[in-house]
Amino acid sequence: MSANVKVDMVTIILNGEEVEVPDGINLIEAAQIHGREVPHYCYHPKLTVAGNCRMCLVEMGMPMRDRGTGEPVLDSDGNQKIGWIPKPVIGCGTNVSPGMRVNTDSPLAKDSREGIMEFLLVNHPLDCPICDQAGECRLQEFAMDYGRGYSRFVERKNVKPKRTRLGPKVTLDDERCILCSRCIRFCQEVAKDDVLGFVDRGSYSTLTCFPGKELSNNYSLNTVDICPVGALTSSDFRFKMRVWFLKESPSICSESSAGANTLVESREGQIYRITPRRNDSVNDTWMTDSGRELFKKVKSESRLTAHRTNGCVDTLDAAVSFSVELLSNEKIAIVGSCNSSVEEQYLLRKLADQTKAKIHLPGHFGEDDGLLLSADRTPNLRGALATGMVKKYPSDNLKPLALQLVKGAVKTLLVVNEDLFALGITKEHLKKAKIIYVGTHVNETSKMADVVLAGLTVFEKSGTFINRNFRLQKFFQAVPGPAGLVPDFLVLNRIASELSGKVAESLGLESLWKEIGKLRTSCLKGIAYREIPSDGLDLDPGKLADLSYVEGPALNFSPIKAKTTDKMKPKAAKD
Amino acid sequence: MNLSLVDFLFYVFATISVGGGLAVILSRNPVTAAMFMILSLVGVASLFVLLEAFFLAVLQVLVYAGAVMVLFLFIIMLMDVGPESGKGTALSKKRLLSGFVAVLGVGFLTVLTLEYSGVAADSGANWQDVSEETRVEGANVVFSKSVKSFGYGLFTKYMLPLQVAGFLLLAAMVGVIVLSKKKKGESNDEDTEDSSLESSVPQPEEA
Amino acid sequence: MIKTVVMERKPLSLSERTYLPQIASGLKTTFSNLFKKKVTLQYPEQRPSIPRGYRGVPTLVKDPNGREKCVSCQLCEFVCPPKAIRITPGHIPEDDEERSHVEKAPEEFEIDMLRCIYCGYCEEVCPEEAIFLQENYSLSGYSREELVNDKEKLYEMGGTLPDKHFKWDKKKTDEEQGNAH
Amino acid sequence: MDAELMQMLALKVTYALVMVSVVMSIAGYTVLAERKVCAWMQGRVGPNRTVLPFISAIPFIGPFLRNLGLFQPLADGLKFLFKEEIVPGHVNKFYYYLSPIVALVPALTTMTVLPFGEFTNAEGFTTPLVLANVDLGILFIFAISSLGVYGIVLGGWSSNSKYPFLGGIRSSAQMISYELAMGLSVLPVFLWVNAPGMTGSGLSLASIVNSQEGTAWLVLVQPFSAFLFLVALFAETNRLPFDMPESETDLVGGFHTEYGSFKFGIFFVAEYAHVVIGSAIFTTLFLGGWHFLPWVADPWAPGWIGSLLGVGWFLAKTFCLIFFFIWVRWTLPRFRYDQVMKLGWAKLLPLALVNLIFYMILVTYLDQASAS
Repeated sequence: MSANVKVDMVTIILNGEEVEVPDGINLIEAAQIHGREVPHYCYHPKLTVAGNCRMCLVEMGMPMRDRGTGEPVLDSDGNQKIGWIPKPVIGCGTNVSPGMRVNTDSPLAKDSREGIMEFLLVNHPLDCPICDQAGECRLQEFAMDYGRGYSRFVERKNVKPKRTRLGPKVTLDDERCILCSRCIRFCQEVAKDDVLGFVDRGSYSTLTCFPGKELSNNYSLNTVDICPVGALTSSDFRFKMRVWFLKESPSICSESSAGANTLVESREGQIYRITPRRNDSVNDTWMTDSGRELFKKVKSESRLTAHRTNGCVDTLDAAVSFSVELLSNEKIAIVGSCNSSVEEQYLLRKLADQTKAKIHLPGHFGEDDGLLLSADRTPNLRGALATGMVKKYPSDNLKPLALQLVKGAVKTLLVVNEDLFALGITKEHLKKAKIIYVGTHVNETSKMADVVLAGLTVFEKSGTFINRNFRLQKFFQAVPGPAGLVPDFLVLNRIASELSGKVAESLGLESLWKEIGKLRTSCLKGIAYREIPSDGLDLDPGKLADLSYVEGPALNFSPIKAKTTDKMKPKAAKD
Repeated sequence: MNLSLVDFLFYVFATISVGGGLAVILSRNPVTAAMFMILSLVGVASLFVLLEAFFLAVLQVLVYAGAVMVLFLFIIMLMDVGPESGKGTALSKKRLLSGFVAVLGVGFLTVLTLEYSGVAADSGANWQDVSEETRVEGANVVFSKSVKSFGYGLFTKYMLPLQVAGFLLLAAMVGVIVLSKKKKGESNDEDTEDSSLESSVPQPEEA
Repeated sequence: MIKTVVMERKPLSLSERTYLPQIASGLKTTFSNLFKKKVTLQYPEQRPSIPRGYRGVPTLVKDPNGREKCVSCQLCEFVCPPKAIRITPGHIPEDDEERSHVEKAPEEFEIDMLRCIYCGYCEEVCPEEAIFLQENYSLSGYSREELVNDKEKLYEMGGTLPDKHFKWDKKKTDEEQGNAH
Repeated sequence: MDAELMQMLALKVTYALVMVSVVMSIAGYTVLAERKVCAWMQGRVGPNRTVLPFISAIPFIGPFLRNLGLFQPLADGLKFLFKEEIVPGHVNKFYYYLSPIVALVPALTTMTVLPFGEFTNAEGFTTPLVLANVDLGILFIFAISSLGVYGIVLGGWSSNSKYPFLGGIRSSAQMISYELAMGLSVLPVFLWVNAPGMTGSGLSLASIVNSQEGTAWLVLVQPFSAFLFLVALFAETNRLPFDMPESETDLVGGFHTEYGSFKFGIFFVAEYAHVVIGSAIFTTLFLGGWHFLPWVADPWAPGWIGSLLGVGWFLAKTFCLIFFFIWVRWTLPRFRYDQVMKLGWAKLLPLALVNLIFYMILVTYLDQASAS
C-alpha cells in the first residue's frame, strides 16, 4: 500500500472486458477497482478470508493448458480454450492470476446470489423497524439489490436469544446473526482478545462468548461496525437514533496521538455516535471504544458556555479587551496545550513572541496498548513541536512554571485548556498571578481565572492535528457550538491583533495557513490548507525525529528511532 | 360692532373662500391645493346661499366642486404630480414680475370692489340689497332666485351672451379635439405617458 | 385528418344587444331561488358525513390486545414532508411480560399539528400500521403548545383498531412453542 | 338671538338627529338584508347566530328573530367599533382620516331636502315633511351627492397603494360619466311637471310627488326616463353591475383596501346610505312618493294618522326599491371598466339627450295643441 512499493499488474477478463489489476488481490477487490460490486458478508478487507457466507459467488475460468505438455489448448478458431469451473467460486477466496476470466453477473452468479440471499433470510427476523442496523444493513441492501423479492419459506422462523449482553458495550441479537464470523476474526486477529465463537451446529448455530468471558476489550465496538447485519449493536447507541437521520462529518479522534480517522454522526446539532473512517495509513477501519465516548463531554454539565470576566458572564468583546489589558503587563507566562490544533498552537506562539512570554507545555501520558491508544494521550503534541511553540519534549508536569511563580517572575498567566492544579501547581503559587483561561470545560483553574474565554471542542471547530506518524490530518466542524462562542483560533487571533493595536481581521483557516506555511524552520513550511488531503499528509519530521517520543510500536506505526535501529522488522504490529 | 347671524356667517364663509384661495396658491402638495380650491368654491357657494341665490350656489357646487374639481383631482393623481420643491426662492426676474402683477391685480380688484359695492362711498345700499328682486331695466323679466324666472332671463334678454358663451365653449372643445388628435403615422411610443393617460381617460368619441 | 370547422357566432339581435331580456331572465332565476330549500349545513350542530379514506388528524392506535403498536422506527418522522413528527425512541424493559419481545417503543411521540399538512405519508409508510389519519378534522387550541399532540393524546385520539396481523402475537407463540433453540 | 329662533333651531336639530338615526339604521338593516337576500338567492341561510340575552329567550319569537339575523347589524357595528385601528405606515394620514368623513357626510346631507310625507292640519293647510323644503331639491341632491366621490377618490389616493388608487380613479371617472346621464334623465320629468297646465312648481321634490297624486305615477308616464335614471343611480351608488371602485375580484377591496375597523365601517355605511337615499329619490320622482297608488286617491284621511301612513307607504316603496338593488347585485356580473365607460358615454348619454329632446317637443306640441 505504500506508494514506493512497485506492484505487479496482471490482466484479467472481467465480465468479458480486459482489465488490469494488481497481482495477488482477490476477486472482490479486483471487481471493486473496476466498479463492479460483488456482494459479500464475511469478507472484510482488514481481516483474514473465511469464505463462509458464500454471498460473493462468481463464475470463474482459466485459459486451458494441456496437462501434460503445458501447451495452450486451442479451439477451432485458434483461440485458447477457456476452462470454466463448473460451479461458482467465492470471490473473496480466489486471487487473480493472469488471463483469468471472471463473470460477476452471469446468470449462474445471479442465481447463486439469489439462492444465498433466500437462505440467509429464511431465519432472519423481519425486525427492521426496531433494528438499529436498518439503513446501513448489508442484508437489507443486498436483499434489495440481489434478492428475489419474495419468500418461499412458510414454516416458523427460528427463535434464538435476543438482547444478549456480550460485554459492557455490545448487545447481541442471535436471531439476526448470519454467522459471517467477522466479529470472531476481529477479536482473534486485531483485538487479540479471543472471546467470541460459534456453538452448536446447523440451524442451531449461535454466536456466543466463551464461558466465563465477555467482550470487554477497548475495541469491542468495532465488532458492531463490521457486523453486516443488526446482530451486534452498541448498547450505548441502541435505539437512540435511526442512522438515516445522521449527518456524517469527517473528524480526527482526539483521544491519543494515534489520530484515528473518524466520522462524527450528528442530527440537529447533537452528536449521537462516532464511527471509524477507513485510513489504511493510520487506523485501517478501527478505533477505540474510549474514543467513541468523547462526544459526551460536548454537552456535559461542566461545559463552559459563556465568556466571563471576574466571574461574571460577559461579552466576547469585553473578555478579549480585558485579556489584552492583562497581557499588556510584564511577566507573562503561557501554558499551552497538546490538545489544541496546529493553528491554535501557532497563534499561541505568535502571542508569546508579542508578549515575550515563555510557553510551558504539559504532556499527558498513559499506557500504550500497541494498537490505536498510544502512550501520548494528546492528539497534537507533534503540532506543538512543528509550529515551534516549544522546543523541548514536554514533561508531565509544570515544575519550571511553579518555580517561576514562586520567584515572582510571572504575574499573568494565559492557560489554554489545561488544569494547572493537576500539573503540580498549588493555590499558593497562584496567589499573586492573574489568570486568563481559554478552554472548553470547567476546572479548578477556570474557577480561579480572572478571564474565562469559553472555547469550542474538537467537534465544534475545524482544524488540523499532527499524529504520531507526523501525519497532518484535518478535522471538520460536526455540530454548532454553544451560542455566542467562536473558534479558539479566532479568539487568540483577536487577542494577538489587539495587543499590537490593530483591529482583528476576519480570519479563515485558509488565510491562517498562508501564514503558517511561511514558518521557515518548520516541517509545515509551504503547506496550504486546501492541499492537505482528506486522509492526511505525511510530514518530514527532520530534526524533530530525534526527540525521545514515548509511543511504542503499534498499528501502522513504528517509532522512528526504533525504525533506524531495527530495520529488519517490517511493520511490527501489522498482520 | 353688532353682528347679526347673517353678518357672522358672511365673515365665516368669506374667510373660508379667501383663505381657501390663498391656501391653493401656498400649498405645495397639488392634491392639497385642489382640496383647498374645493373648499374655496364651497365657501363661495355658501356666500351665494347668503345672497339667497340658491340656484347659483347649487350650480357652483354641482359643476365646479362636483365635476370640474373631480377631473382636476383625477388628472393630478393620474399624472402623479409630486409636491413642489421649495427650491428657487431666489428673486428671479420672472418672480419679481409675477409678484408685481399679483399685487397690481389685488389692488385693482380692491379698488373696484370698494368703488362699486358702495362700502367706500358709504351709500345706503349694501350687498344684501342685491338679493332683493329687482326689475331688469327695459324688460318684464324678474331677475330673481326663482329658477323659472332665471331661465326666462337667460333665454330672452341674455340670449345673445348665452349663445356666444356656448359658441366659445364649442370652439374650445373643437380646439381640444384637434390638438389632441394624432396625426396619421405618428408612432405611439413617442410619449408613453400621454398615451397611457388617453387610454384611461373616458373617450366618448371612440364609440 | 379532421378538418377544423370554425363556428361563426350568431350575430346578436337588437333585444340581445340591450341585454335587457337576459337581465330579466337572470332576475327571474335569482328570485325563484329566494324560496328554494337552503343547502347550508349548520355546522357545529350538524356534522358532515366523513367519506371513507378521509385524512383527518393523525393518531396512534393500539392493537386489539390494547398494546402499543408503534415501535418508533421513525420512518414517519423521516418521510414527513413538513417535519411535523418528532419521536424519542425508548426501550421496553425486559420485565414487561406482554411486550418484552418487541424491545422498542416510543418514549415520546409528538406530532405538531401546526406543521402537519395531512398528507397521510406517515400512515402509508408505517410498517407496523400504528399511525392512522382518522376522521377528526376540527382541531383548535389557545396556544402553540396545545396543538403539539404528545403520545398520550395521540393514543387517546387513536384508540384501538382491528388488526389482521397479530405480528407480535405470532412472535410470542413462536417463542413459546416450536422453534425455540 | 331670540327665543323663537332658538326654538326653531332646536327643533330642526332634533328632526335632523331623528332623520340621521332613521336613515342610518335603515342603512344598517340594508346591510343585513343584503346578506340575507344574497344568502337566500345562493341557497344558504345567511346570518342567523347573533342573539340578545333576553329577547332570544322568548319562545318562538326569539329563535325566529335569531334566524332572521335581526341583531346582526348590532354585532357588526360593535365589531367595527372595537376592532383594532390599524393605520398603515405608508398612508397620507390627513386624507386617510378625512376621506371616510367626506364619504359619509354628503350621503347624510342629501336627505335634508328629501320629502318623505306630508302633514295636513285642521285648516287643510298642507306642509311636506322635510327638513328643508328647498325649491331646488333635486339639484341640491345632485350637487351634494357629487361631492361624495371625493371620499372615495381621496381614500384611494391617500392609501398610497396601487389597488385602492385604481379604485379611486375608476370611481371618479364613473361618477363624472354617469352624473351627466342622470341629470339629463330627470330633466324631462321636471319639464313634464312644470309644463303649462301642470301642477308642479320649480325643482321642488314635494311638488313632484304631489303632481303624481291621484293620477299616473311618473314611472308610467315616462318609463324611459325612469329606466335611465335607475341605471345611472346604480352607477352613482357604485352598486353592481357598476361597482368599479370596489371590484373585489380584481382590485382586492378597491378604494378601501387599506382601511379597517370603524373607518371601513363608515365607508360601508356611507355606501348603503347612498343606496337608501337613492331609492328614496327614485320613489319620490317616479313612484308617487307617499301617495297610495296610481289613479287611486290616498285612502287615508288627512291628519296625524294619515301622514304616518303616508310615511309608512313611502318607506315601503323605498324598501322595495332597496330590495331591487340587492336583487340586481346578486344577479348580474360586473361590467368591465371600459364597458362601464362605453355604456355611460356612448349609450346612456345619447339616449338621455334623445329622451330630453323628445319630451321637449312633446311638451311644446301639447302646449300648442291646448292653446289653439
